This record gives sequence, C-alpha cells and structure tokens, in this order.
Amino acid sequence: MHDMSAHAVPHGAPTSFIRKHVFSLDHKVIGKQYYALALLAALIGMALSWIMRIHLGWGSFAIPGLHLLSSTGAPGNVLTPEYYLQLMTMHGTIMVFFVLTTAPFAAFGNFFLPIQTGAEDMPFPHFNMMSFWVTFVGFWVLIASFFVADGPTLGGWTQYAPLSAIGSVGGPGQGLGVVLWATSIAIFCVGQLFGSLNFITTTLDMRCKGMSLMRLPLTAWGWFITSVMGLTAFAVLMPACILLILDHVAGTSFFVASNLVINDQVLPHSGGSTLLWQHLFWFFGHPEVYIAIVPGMGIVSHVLITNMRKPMLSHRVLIYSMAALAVLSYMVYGHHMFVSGMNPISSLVFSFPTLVITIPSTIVVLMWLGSLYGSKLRINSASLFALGFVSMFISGGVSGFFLAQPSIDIMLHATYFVVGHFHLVMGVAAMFGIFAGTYFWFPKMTGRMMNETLGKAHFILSFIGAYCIFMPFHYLGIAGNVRRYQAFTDDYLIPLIPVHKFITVAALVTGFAQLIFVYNLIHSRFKGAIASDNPWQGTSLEWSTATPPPHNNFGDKMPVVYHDPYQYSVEGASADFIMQTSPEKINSPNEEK
Amino acid sequence: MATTVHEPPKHDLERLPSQGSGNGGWRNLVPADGDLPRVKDHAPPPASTGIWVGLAAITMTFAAFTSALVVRQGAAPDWQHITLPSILYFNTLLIIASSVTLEISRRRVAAFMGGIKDRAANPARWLYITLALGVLFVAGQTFAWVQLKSQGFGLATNVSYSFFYVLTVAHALHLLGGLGGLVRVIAKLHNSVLRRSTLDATSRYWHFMGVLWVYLLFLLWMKL
Amino acid sequence: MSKTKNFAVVLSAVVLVCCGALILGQKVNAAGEGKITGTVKLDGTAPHMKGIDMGKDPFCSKAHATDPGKMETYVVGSGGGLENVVLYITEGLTGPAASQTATTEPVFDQKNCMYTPHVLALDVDQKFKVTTSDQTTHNIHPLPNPMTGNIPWNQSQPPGAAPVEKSWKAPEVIPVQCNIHPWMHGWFVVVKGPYATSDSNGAYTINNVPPGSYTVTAWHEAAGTQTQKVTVAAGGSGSANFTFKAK
Amino acid sequence: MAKIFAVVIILIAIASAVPIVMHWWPMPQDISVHGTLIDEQYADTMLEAGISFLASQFLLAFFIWKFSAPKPGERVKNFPGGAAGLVAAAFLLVGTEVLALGVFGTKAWASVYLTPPAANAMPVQVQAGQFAFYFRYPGPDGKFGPLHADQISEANANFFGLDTTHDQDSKDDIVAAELAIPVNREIHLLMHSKDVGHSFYVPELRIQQDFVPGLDVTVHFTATKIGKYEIVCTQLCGLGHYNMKAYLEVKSQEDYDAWIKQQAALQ
Repeated sequence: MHDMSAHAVPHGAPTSFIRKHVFSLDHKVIGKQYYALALLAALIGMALSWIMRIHLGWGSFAIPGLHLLSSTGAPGNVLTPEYYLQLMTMHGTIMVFFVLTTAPFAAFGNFFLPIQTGAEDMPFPHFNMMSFWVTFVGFWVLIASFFVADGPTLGGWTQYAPLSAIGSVGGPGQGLGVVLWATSIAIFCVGQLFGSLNFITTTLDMRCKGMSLMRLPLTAWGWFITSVMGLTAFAVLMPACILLILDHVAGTSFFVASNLVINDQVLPHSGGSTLLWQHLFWFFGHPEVYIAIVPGMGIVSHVLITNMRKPMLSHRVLIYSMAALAVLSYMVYGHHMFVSGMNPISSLVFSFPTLVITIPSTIVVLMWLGSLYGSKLRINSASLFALGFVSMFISGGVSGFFLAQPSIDIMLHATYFVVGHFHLVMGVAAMFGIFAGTYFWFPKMTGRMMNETLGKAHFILSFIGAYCIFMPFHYLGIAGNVRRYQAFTDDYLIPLIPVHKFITVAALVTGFAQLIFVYNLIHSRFKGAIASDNPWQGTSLEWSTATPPPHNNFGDKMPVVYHDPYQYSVEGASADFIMQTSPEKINSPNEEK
Repeated sequence: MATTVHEPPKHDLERLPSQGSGNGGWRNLVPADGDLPRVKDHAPPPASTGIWVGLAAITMTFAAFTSALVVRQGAAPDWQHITLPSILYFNTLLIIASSVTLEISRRRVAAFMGGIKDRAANPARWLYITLALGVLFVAGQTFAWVQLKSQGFGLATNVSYSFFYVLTVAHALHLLGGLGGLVRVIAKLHNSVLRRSTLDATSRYWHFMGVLWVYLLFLLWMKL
Repeated sequence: MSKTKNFAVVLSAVVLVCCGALILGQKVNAAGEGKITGTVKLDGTAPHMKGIDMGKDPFCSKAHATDPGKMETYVVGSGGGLENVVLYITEGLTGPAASQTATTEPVFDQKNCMYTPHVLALDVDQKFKVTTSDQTTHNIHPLPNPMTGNIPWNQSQPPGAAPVEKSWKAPEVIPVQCNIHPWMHGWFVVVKGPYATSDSNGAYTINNVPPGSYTVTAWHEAAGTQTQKVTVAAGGSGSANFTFKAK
Repeated sequence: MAKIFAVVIILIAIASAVPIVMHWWPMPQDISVHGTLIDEQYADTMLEAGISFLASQFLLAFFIWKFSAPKPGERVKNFPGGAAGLVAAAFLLVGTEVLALGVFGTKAWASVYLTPPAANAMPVQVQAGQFAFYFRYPGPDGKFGPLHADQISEANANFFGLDTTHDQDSKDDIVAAELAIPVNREIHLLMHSKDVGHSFYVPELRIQQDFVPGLDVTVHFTATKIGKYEIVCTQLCGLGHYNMKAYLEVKSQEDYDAWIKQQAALQ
C-alpha cells in the first residue's frame, strides 16, 4: 500500500505501459478511464432505451438481430414482457450509476479537482486507482447478468422488495439476476467511497499556497459537496445491498414478509419489512439525484463564467445553495414514498422540506439568469450546453412542484410525469453538464480542440430532441399513463399510443445526434486542431499549466494563488481576465465583500 | 530491538509531540489582498483527515444497519430474544486492552519523535502485543459464531440471529482491515520509514473499532 | 498366421449372427406388442365448474364472448366419462419398452386464453412444442420441483412468436400456468414408458405394450390416482376401467 | 446561433404550454368526492409552476439574444439589485408560493388519508397478487372470514385462501374479479397483498395507494358517477405488471343489489 503522505511528490512518473495507461496512479489517467467507462455505459444505456422506445411505439416490430441478445427474451426479435422490464432495469441502473455518477463526478472530478486545487495528485493514489478498477469490475458484474440463464433482473433500478428478495419465483431474472445486480451495486459503492475519500481529502488538505476554500472554483465546490454526499449515501446503500443478497443466498428475512404466496406456495420467509428496503434505498436514492446534478451545476457555472467574461453575482451564494441542496436532500427522501403505505403524517413531514428545497434550486437558477444579464456572452458548444442545462433544469425543476405535494402525487405517482421529471432534471440536465464539460475541457485533457460546427449541430439536435421526448412524458403522466408498462392494453391508454410513437421517433433522432458527438470526440482526439494552454482565456489553475498537463500537473514549480477564482473584466486590469496565479495587483477585484 | 524512527522534517516545530499531528488548521487563512507572507501553512497530513473521512463512512454504514435493525424489529412480532455467547464479554476486554497497548506504543513513538529518547523504549513490542490481542479478538468472535452454529442457530434461524451475524461479521471484517494497518505500521517501523501520521491514523482506526464494538455489544445486548 | 486369421473370421461371423439375432428378436418382440384399453368414469354428478372472468384482457373476453370460459378441473363427457386422466404403467415394464423415448412431438397450444390440451402427458426426454394461436402475449411458467432434476423455466410468447421447444428430464407431474392470465392452468405429466390420456368420453388406449403383467396407474389432477393390475398377451390387449369419485 | 437558440427556447416553451393553457389536455374526469380538492390543488400548482416555467425560459432566451453579441469595448454590467436582491426574491416569492401550496395541499391530503371512514362505509377487501386483483365482499353477515395463506389455490379458484368448510364467516363471503360499488356510497377498501408490492390506481377516482406485503392498508372514497373505469397496478410487480388490471363498476343501488345477488349465486 502506498505511503499516506502528500508533502513529497506522491509518485514518480511511470514508465511501463501498464503503469502508465492501465493501473495508473495518475489522477488524470484515472479520470480519463472513468470517462471512457461512462461513455461505454452511456452507449449501452442509450441502445437499451432505443429498443424499449421502439417496442413502446410499435409493439410488434421485429428489431433485426435482437434475438442474438437473448433468444428467449426476444423470440422472433420481438421483446417479451419480461425482457422489456429487464432491459428497462438495466437502462436505469447503468445510466444512474455508471453514467450520471461516474462521468460528471468521478471522471471530471478526478481529472480537474487536484489541478484546480493546485495539488500534484490525490493524496491516496492507490485508493484512487482501486476506486476506478473496483467500479470497472462492478460494471462488468452488472453486464454479466445479461448472459446468465434467466437474464438480468426485472425489478427496476429501485429494486423494491419483496419482489427483489424472493428469488426466481418472482419472475425471470429475480434469482441470479438480482444477486448480480446487488453485488454490482455494492462493489460500485466501495469504489465511490474510495473516490469520495480522496476528493474530500484533496479539497481539505492538498490545496496549494494561497488557495483558500473560498478561492476554489465552483467546480471544485461541486465535487467537494458531491463527495460528502457520496460518502454518506453510498455507505448506506452498501449495507442495504448486503442485506438483500443475504435474503437471496442465506434465506434470511430482512425484506420478505410472512405468509406471501406465489404459485400457490407459501414462501418460507417470515416477518420481513417491505418498507425497510424503501427507506434504506431512498435515503441513498434522493441524495443520488443531487450526486448526479451538483457536479453539473459546478461545471455549468464554471463554463458560463468563462464564456460570460464575468463572475457569478455571488460566489458564496452559489456555494451555500449547493450545500443547502445537499443537506436538504437527506431530509426529503420520503417524498418517493407518499403512496407506499408510510404513515400519512410522515408524508406531510417529508413534503415540507421537499417544497423548501425549491428555494436553493431557485436561487441557483436566479444566480445563473442574473449573472447572464449584462454579460459578454460567447456562444460555443460548451456555453450552449451550459445554457441548455439551465433551460432543462428549469423545466425539470418546475414539475417538482407537483410531485412534492402528496395530494397531487396521488395522481401523478408512478406515471410518465415522474419519468419526464427525473429524465429532464437528472438525466438530460446532467448529460448536458457532461457535454458542456467535455467541449470545455477536451483541449486540456487531450491537447486538441473539438470541432465546433459538429458541436453546435449536436447541441441543437439534442436540445430540441430532448424536449420532444420528455415534455410529452408529462402530458402522458397527466392522462394517467403508468410507467414501467411494456404495452398499453388499458382502454384509457390506447388513445395515448400516437404520443408514444412521436416520442419514439424523437428518441431515435436524438440518439443519432449523440453519434455525432462520439464521432467528434474520436475524430478530434486524433485529428483536431492543436490546443493552446489556455484556449478559452480562463483564470483557474487548470489553465495555468501546460496542455496536456505534465505528470505532476505543474512541472517544476508549484502554483501560488493570489486571487479569487473568477477575475474577469476587472476594472483597470491589463486584460479582461486575471489568472489566479498572476501576482498582478488589482484595485477592485471581483470578490466577496 | 534495533528499531529507529524516522520523521521527515516538519515546518512547525513549536507543536507539542503529545498533540499528534491532527491539530492543524486549514490553508485558507489567506488575506484577501494576496499578502502571502502572512499565510500560515497549517494543512494537516492527508492521512489524518482521510482517516476521519473513512470513519465517517463506516459510521454511516453501521448507522444504516442499526436503523435497519430497529425498523425490522418493529415490523413483525417474530423477534426472538437471544442470549449472547458469553465469550463476547471476554472479547470486549481484549479489544479494550488492545487499545490501551496501542496507545502506549503510540505515545512512545511520539515521545521519540519529540526528542525524548529515554521514553522510547521498544514501541514495537507494544505493537506486537496489540496485534496479538486483535488476532485473539477475531479468534474469539469466530469461536462465538462456531458455538452458536453448533447449537443450531444459523444466519437464517431467526432475524435476531441474522442481525447478530451481520453486525458482528461486518465489524470483524473492518477489524481485519485494522490488523492489516497494524502489520503495515510494524513493517514500516522496522524499515525506519514510519510517519507519525500513519501511526496516528492507524491508531484512530483501531480505537474506533473498539468503540464501535462496545456500541454494537450494547445494541445487541439491548435489542436481541 | 492363418490360424489367427481363421479365428478372426469365425469370431466376426459369430458376432454378426448374434447381432442379427438381437435385432430380429427386437422385431419379433415389436410384432408381439399389445395394448391396454379401457375407460375412466366419474362417479356421481360432475362438480360445478366456476366460470372465468376474462374481462381484463380484451382479446380473451372477445374470444369467449359467446362461450364463457370455465375451469377445467373436471371435464366430464356423456355417460360420466372423465377427460384429462393420464394412464401409464408403473410396474412391470422391462427392457427396451421402459427405456425407449417416444418420438412423436406433441403440441401444447395456447388458444383463446386456455391451454389445449389442458393436460399433456409426456415421456421422459420427449420433445414437445408450446405454441400460441392467440393475438395476445402469453407467458408459460411450468413449476417443477427442482429436486427432481427438471429445470423450471418462465418465458413469454408474444403473438406470432416461434414455438418453444422443450423436454423434461425426469418423471414428474408439473403444473404450468400463465402469469399474464392467472386463470390459465395446465399440467405436464411426465412418465416413463407408454402412456395415454383419456378422451372426452373417458376412453383411452395405451399402445406399444409388450406382453406381460403390469400395474396401470390413472392420474387425475383433482380426483387423485388409482392403480389396477393388467395382463397383456402377445399381440393382444389388456383392459382396465377406472372409476373416480369427485372430491 | 445565439438568436436561433433563443427563438428555439421560446418556441419550445410556448409549445409546451399551449396544450395546458388551451385546456386541450385535461386530467381524466373526476368521479370522486375528494377529487375536487386535488384538482383545485393541481390547477393552482399548474398556474404557479407554469408562470415560473414561462418566465424563466423567456428571460433565459431574452438574455441569450441580448447579451451574446457585445459591441467592441462594451463593459460588463451587473444585475440591478445584485445577488442579495435575487436571494430575497427567491425567499419571498418562491418561499411564500411553496408554503401556500404546502398548506393548502395538506387539506386535500387530509381529506383522503387523515379522516377516518364513515361508520356506515361499505367495506370491501381487495387482494393484489401476480397479476390480478380480486375483491371480496363480506356477504349478509357483514363479516370477512379469516385468510389462510396455505389454502390459496389459483388452480381451484380459491384466490383468498378461504376455508368455507370450517370458517363460519367465510361461508357467505363473495369473491369477484371486478369491483362493483353503489354510487354515492362511501367505500372502505381494505388492501391486502398476496405476494409482492402492487398498487391500486384509478385515475378517475383520484386514488393511488400501494399494497404493502405484510401490512394491510386501507383507503376510503366515494364515487359520484355511474360508469365503468379501469383499476391498474402502478407498482412494478413482475412480468405481467402491464396487464394487471380490473374494472371498477360504479352502479346505481338497484343495479348493485342485483349484481351482488348474482355474484352470491355464482360462489
């Protein structure tokens, strides 16, 4: 194990290929590895959503070659009901855990947090390396469930007990499939705990000279707050998964109640608590939503500031708002359980903090809008995606008003309204944050620029496409369209099928737009224009170092920080931006008074 | 025993050895005008921050187990009272004793690093004793599991036993991590590359395991 | 040298003759196979079969618009003949008749949201097909006891999907149900050796029974099992009639 | 590009709002007594959320249009009122808004969950199982017989596990696959799950409640319009989840009496 010290250079530059690119201790390589994993996971997740959308629009359409994935799940290339649910569960799990958690947090955070704090590396590089490789193993354990006898689990990414805990009598994939799922998630939790440990310690202990906490850029704050949330949330999900696995393999009764009858057989379990799983899961699950979105808020603020050529109206207010979101996220998890048989008084108790959480969210949005006023906005792929994030966050946020109220939740719970809400606010918004970060930092990460024309085309198609997919979801929900149905056979749902067809077409088009991004990413990696050290005229530490950064981030000389992070358009300054490392004296800096 | 202790040079020599190294402030004491000479660099070694972060995560995990136990107990009337194997109380004495021996060892190393050489006699011996007590504790826990199992009380016999096994095994697994840390500290001490922050972090972890065990014992005694 | 050669020739000849005799013996045996026939009746009035409410699936309720579906636990024909009784030999089977696997491939169809037939008798390792004639998705979920060596499965069949081809490894009475249409219940009765299922009049014929004396067992899903001793002469037939009491 | 983007935002915002503003897309009709409160709450929320949505999207589009092409030499400006003004606005506007919604919403919630059912409410038990609902009426004696999990047999249509030979109370219990209820009569629905989690959702009735295995939950409601409605399951319960449904038939008292008589004969 590595020596837990950081004052000396953490580790020398590796020479062998394996230590350089595979089992690397370098946070930058680990960040790129996380990014690659998230990209792979996102492509798989997107392909799954295509299959589901085609099935929902045209239920009898045979998708060529689908039987190769599972001959029993898709006989004649048409999805069976169970396989639809199995793909849906995998889509949700892959997207939430292996894309939305890894990309904005683990990938970008790993690459840029140490650089932005002025550190040579994370304090525990071996833990950092393990964090990635553990997550990697977790991913393949999950993917492996596609290839076991009954296929993956069909219980949904929330895996409500007792369906998830009774074993294969519950349906295809509920035996080994669930065990693999829970194992994968428990492994994933371990990986993220290692990661959070490093992130928190980096932020607290590894800052360079002059880098006070308030001098950290908003991205670093986003990652720091997220890692605190991750530390507490994943530490709760892991024991929940362990108990779930024990219910399967050891015959315990944590989640399975007495006298349950399936196929006319009384199950051998007794006394377990159905709601226990929901409490444990949502105690993790709601902070998880913010784990996905808070790094995006940081990235978007950072990108916007650089492209607006002015700082946010208030640096501190944004930080406090993000922290308030994090704290409140633990007090509101019960709003997922309004109609789940919980004490109706608790529903009201959970409802108020849920409504209160709109206040910090509104403040964040108002800070973005207010800062946009009077700016010198540059339009490029990165800033477009950041502005798109703001739009999506608003749209996804206002539907939260409805779901926060138990009385309206009676109508909208478990309908497409909820699906639309969380896809906009957590899925699309977080994805836009990832895209903004990618277009913004790609030059620093690879040394080459991305193609702007393709980037803008990618943006406008994704923006319109995402609204065409997810806005109609809300209407479907208002009409009472239940989620997690593989076909709509109910009399009142049949008239809604044309809407589903429209959504399917929109989803296919939007999906293809993402292939433009993949092409742009790969093409620019090898053929893009060479990037300068500071292509966007940014001020934070990642722009003070070489492109791409050397092994220990800053070469021979460690940076010294003289200013708050966002000194743009400072009156009387020599340029429209002053880097944090510039010793230039400023008469009236953009700082908190 | 020819062990020497080596500590890299420190910036703030005025710190007392008994305080350990976790008492540093943050690096954010920066005047807004960028007046660097007034900046005090008090960042603690990452190991001492890291260990608190790690302990926070472990605390959350056991808090989740505890709340699961409370909720599950209230969910159904099938909760059984079980008599804890009496060896657990003996094990408790072992783990408390191991904390004491580790603390003695830590103080000796600290004293040595602080320059008070005559009190530094054989810190490694106390580390070995701690290690032995830790191994004995795990052996004792294993004995308790085997004993219960031989009486016919398995993991799935009743939910009380399920929680008993889950909590004690989870604690033992975490304790094994602590034993690994102790082995590492001993190895470093022999190679004269031990940092005080490493020893401090390991001993905090170890003490925490002791506190956690006492808490778990109390919880099991009260609830089961 | 030549002696060895001669020996080899003689040995081959002996082997050939023996094999020929064996094969011929089989044929002779087959020619002498008999059968067991009889009828199965239900004593007393047939129990009332509850109707099935198929309202939740528009296809099913439409298919049964004129003829409401009802439970098929007791299907009694004219004269009290009991349908869906499986008759098979439990004692006395020896040699190839016991180990041979039937080569026909019976079909278990899902038609108008019911199983046709309601009871499908099968030989061990005999292949069978599950097909669907309905314009609604069905799910086929047989529930064998895993301890027997039969592997449970659970898969759905959308309209127009290819038949599912399966077989069972061990003798067992296996209930099968559709998870999507909870009223759909049927049975796979897996037995060793020749078998028959009683028709709507309660009549049955077990073919390919070598001469000998046997115990014939009649199995009904609700009425239970009965056994009788039967003797079959070479090329002739034995007879066994069963009478069940409704439970 | 900036101007195209601004126009796109405006168009999307308007297109999203039109079906709601023009009442082209209402909620399903309401047939319950308590539904009025929920619908009012929904309308209020829609108004406030809609205004917030349109205002912020328009503002975003306007700022993008206006500030994306700065003239050379132009200086950046600060928002009048600054951060403090905006924070105060957020607290005042959004704070009072959500507080009001929360307080008024409590009334609607209380009408469903915090009031006990009337003494003369008609009890009906609903059992959810993979993948069907079954309903049990207590019969003339007004008592439900006990359930025996080990006697449940779908093959023999004993869905609840009733022991009609031994349990006196079970003998006259009526089991049906649809929920028929008299109009304008309060129903006390006793919810029981046979296996996993399910949910009881009738959009027209403004009722959604999960079945919790091992815990019997109840809801009560009064239907006010005669008709046939669908009961669907909204809690993922397995492969047949999409097809787990039953009908709610709200009948006049006479029709209901006839129906229950007919069902009793079928048992």
